Amino acid sequence: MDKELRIVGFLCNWCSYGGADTAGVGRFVQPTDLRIIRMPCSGRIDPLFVLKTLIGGADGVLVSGCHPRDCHYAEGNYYARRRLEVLKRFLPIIGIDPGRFEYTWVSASEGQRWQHVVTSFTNQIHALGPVQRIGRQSLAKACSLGTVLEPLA
Amino acid sequence: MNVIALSHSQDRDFIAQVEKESGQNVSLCYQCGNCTAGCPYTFVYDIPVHQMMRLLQAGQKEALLSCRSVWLCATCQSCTTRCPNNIDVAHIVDVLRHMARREGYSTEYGVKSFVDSFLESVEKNGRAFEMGLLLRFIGKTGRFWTDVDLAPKILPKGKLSPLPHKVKNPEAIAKIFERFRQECQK
Amino acid sequence: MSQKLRYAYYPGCSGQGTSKEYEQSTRAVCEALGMELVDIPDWSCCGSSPAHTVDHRLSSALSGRNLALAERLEGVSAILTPCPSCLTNLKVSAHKMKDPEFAAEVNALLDFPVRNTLPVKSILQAIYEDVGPDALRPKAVRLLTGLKLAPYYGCIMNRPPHIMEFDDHENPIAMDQLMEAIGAEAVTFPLKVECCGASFGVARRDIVQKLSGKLLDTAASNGADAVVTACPLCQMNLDLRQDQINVANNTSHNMPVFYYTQLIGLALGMTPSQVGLEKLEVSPMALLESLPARAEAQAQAAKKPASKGAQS
Amino acid sequence: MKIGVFVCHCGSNIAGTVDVVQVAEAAKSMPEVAFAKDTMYACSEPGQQGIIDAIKEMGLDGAVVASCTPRMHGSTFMRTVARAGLNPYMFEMANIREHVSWIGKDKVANTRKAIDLVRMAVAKLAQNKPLYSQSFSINKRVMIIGGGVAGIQAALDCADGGLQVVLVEKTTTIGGKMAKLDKTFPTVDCSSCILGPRMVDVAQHPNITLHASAEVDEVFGYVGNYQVEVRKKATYVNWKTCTGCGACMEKCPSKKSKDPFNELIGTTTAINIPFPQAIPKRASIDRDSCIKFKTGKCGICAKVCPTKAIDYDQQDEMITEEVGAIIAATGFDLMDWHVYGQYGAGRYPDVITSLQYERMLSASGPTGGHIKRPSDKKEPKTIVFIQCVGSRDKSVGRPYCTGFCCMYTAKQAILTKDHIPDSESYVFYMDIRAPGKMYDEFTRRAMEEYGAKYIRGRVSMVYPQDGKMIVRGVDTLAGAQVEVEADLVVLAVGAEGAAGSAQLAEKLRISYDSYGFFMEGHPKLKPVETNTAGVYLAGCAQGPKDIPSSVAQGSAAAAKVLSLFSKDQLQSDPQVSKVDLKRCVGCMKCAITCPFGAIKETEVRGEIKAQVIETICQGCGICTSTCRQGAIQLQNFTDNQILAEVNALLSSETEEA
Repeated sequence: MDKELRIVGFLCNWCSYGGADTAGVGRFVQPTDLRIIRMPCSGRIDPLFVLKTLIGGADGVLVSGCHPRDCHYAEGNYYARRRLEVLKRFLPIIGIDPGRFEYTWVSASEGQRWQHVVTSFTNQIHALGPVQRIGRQSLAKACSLGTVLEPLA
Repeated sequence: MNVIALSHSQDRDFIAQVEKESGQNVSLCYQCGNCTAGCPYTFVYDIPVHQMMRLLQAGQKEALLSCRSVWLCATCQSCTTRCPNNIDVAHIVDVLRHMARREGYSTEYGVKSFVDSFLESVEKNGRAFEMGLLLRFIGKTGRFWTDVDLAPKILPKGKLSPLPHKVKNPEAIAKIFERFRQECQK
Repeated sequence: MSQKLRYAYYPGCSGQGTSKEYEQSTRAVCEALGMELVDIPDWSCCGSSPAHTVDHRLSSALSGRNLALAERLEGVSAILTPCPSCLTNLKVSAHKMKDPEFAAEVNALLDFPVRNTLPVKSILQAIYEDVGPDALRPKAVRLLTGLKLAPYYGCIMNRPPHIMEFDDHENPIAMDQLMEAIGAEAVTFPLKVECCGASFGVARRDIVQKLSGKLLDTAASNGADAVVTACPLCQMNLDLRQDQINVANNTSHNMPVFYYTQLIGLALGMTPSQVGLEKLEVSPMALLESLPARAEAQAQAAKKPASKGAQS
Repeated sequence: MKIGVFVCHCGSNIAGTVDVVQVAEAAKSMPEVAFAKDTMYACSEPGQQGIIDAIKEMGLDGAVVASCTPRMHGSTFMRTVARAGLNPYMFEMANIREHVSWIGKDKVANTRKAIDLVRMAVAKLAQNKPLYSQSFSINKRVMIIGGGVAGIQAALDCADGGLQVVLVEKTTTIGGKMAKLDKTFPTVDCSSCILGPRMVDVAQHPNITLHASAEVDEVFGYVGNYQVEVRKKATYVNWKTCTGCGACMEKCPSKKSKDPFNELIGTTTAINIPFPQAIPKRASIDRDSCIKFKTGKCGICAKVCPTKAIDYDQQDEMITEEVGAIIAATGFDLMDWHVYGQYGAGRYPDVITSLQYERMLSASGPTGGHIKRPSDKKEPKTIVFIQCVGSRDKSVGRPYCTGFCCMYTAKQAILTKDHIPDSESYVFYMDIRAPGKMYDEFTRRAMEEYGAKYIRGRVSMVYPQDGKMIVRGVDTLAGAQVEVEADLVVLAVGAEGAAGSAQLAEKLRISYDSYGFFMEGHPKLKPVETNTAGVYLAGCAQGPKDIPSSVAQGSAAAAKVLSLFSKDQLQSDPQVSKVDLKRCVGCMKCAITCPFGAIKETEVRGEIKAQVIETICQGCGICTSTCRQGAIQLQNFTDNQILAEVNALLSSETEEA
């Protein structure tokens, strides 16, 4: 694989973070690009986190939570699904390739599935290549776009 | 029985080649024997199919390419259909037979001759010509008595044409064979 | 059925020779059922089993030429063939050519490339799925009541399931149901998908004698009068070689081996010669002539308990 | 802020593929980091002491440990930090083992990744606040779902320990799969003789409330305070008055009802008590085969019932049970073996499951303990046992070993010889899995003393011929195809999670795998816990296991509950949401989205504000991502902290470039 790219993962603690742990325990080899941020629940994920991460220069963002109906907090992933789906459709409007962002569901027992998710998402981002870096000032400006996402909440 | 000197005789390139050509992972086999259990041809095999898989895992190229079993498999798909590990066993045997051919083995000469006769007939006529194929086979093997008892049964029914049903353009098919041989030489 | 059934038709080499009666009855039955078969122009041999035992690229190229020719036909919904061996070759080629790398290797051997756009099916599958036993039943003018058949599908009509994608791979029932629709009875026949010895008849006759012999034994022990099959090679092994089998195994089978299309043809009102019954080695004529009497006996037997019930 | 960073070697687990010294070195130059060091085993006694010493000596305000997953040792290190005198929440972890060293061998890339993860953890920790738990009171009742041997054991242990127990059983009797067994391995003691008394204990225990014919409908609440809605399914018999006399069964004219207790071998009456030792011993009506329900005419059971207990108009009843903990012990079912067309897929009556065979062996079973093959009721002389049907078979989506089939098959072979001395048993197996006290000896006895013929190989096909079942298999040790002409074929069908287990897992908010088994808290160290506080597992619900292991887990789960309830109050997790009153506009969107009802409306100086009830808040943070004002923040997972992690990562990239 070519040079490592910047991929950020937002994972819920109960399912997908556990799934990534299970993959590790099983020694399921994965590409090294991904950096995981642990969240309590996919419902904690504000679409702005994803947006700011992409605008801030990440090449890809992966969100993963519990399978629908299997949320540790009963319904957090339904909120996540609604918000993230809208976000995905919104990305092309502001000129971001929607392929740079995916959300998926992986349970704590699905180590192999996690390996597959990471591998295919990493391949997808490598196929898209690195993003054009945006300067810090425009980053701040872009963040103000956040108000556009107001209705998502 | 000979000792298989595992430290010295495992041909890893051979395993890799079979895996590449067949698209199968031979490590998936755990030797349950279901392939042999269902194989209708076990009674004529010198190596039952699960042992072929085992020898393949051990990289025993010579034993496999020289055996009769690779020629006697009819690709009936019983092994593939019932393998608990989803291994396409019939495909692996197919690949072993391709390799045996390429390396000049013809342990079941009759079977090989039949196949050769068939394909020669197709190359010449574009279609299989049953009467011609039988005569070619007899020519290759010298088995003049092959199915003579069937002649009085089948000939009066007008099923065996004395002349081939050629395609309009047999060169088109001959060209496929020609290009194939060129590819093989590359 | 509002839509006209129109297919590309691949007859297969044996249809010109040892299985002429299969070819003849297939065409007649399809016409009677409103299935239009458009011959693939200048079709050539699919390679059959010999080609794939030599090389998969060669095999796929020989089949692929026919796929590509069929794709040029207009208004056809699928490629049909009566022969399971041709079917397997055509389907395996189409399946393997989904891999672009392999497709490129095969196309390099061909004059024009395969686009892989048409599904490949057996005639049996098309009759079963596109016409169906329920539509066949009212068309039968002569029910074959009293005929006990061992339905023999052969080893590759349904296997391997992920490629053939038709019926159950251990206990297929399509032919059973079609036979029942025309009044015949499909007996229990557990070796529906066992191998008959395939093309080893010439080079290793002993194999066919053993395997086909077992099929005939099992059919007989389950009470079958005859075997019904969908495969030219199976039919030839069981029928033409039945004497060889009897001699080798010290048996005395005299069991007709029909093509299912012949029986459907008869039921649709065709004459024995229209479906090529005279081309079968073991003559079925005595058996067929005995059917009306059997049907009568069956009807009598069925009446009895009913009349009993009326009395009590 | 002064942060200390401790990078763990974990022996060679991390250090083998991550340059931990370099990671510690890189940490030294990160903002706020006052101390960084590598350590051999951070979790070991000297490792923890090293952290405590560093905190004290350097006057650190917080610590980052870069080692394994926080799901493993997060709480360990929080206690360490607390022992050093810091607030335990002034701590973060960087997972450089499961997420780095174990999933790749490229040491350069791994080291770079580990440094990033440490940088992110440091950036987050820099904004952590000390948090303080609150106490809340708990309801010391426990619900056990599933009345098999594991659930029974858990119920009795909890009840004996003084807890109030609510036992919920789906069918009309407790006993589970074990009640169906004739004998048990490796002692060949009678299953109902050892289980029966325990079932009676359940019925008679003053601390146990049993709801049979009942299922969990919904679960609300959290550890210490669950509300469980239980649906008591209509039995059409008033169980308060029914005495279990059985008069109704004697007179019921519908005698061809399906008999699930007997695994559909034989039939029962439409109104029935599943078996003589059933607990509760109460009748119930199978609507599908009851003539009264089908035609409106009959009503014989109502006429003969001496206590007038029959109630054709009975409806399902909903009750709510309040409990502090839940044990899921829902057991297993056999996988649907009809996917095996080669074994007849159910077409052949003389191919049966091991559980059906067990019912035949049982003296209280439908054949009165006589082995009779279903097709013609004749006694079979040749019996073939096929192992691994739906186990270790990827082609049917069952790659795992069920684990107990080898043992019960050996038992059944032994019992077969006892029942029919002139019989012959053949066992087709792949490997004999008999680890356990006296287990392997037991399988050897089946062969050595009882003459069972063990044949190593799978069976490719079973088919009927001339009144026999032809079993075509292989003897891989002889290298030959083999055929057996059998009278009866018994399939050792593999186990999967009980029907409905996935739906229950979703209600309990616990994880489950694709086979319906519940996921334990940790595969080694938390075998009966789940990741949901207050929910525990026992028996085959967690994965296939034999009776001793199920009983052990039942006791283990009970011990966990007893220990949880040993305190009168629990400490809440203080990582809860907190409202910034200055920013809150009182829109109350947070309260609408909160799944736990943990946010209430309050008035502060005449203005409506949101207020979090800290002991109810579970810390999911859905409110935080809902609030547009950023007024409600999940503590230690604030917007600023998460963005700080992102920025720490992305800025490191810019600096490199």
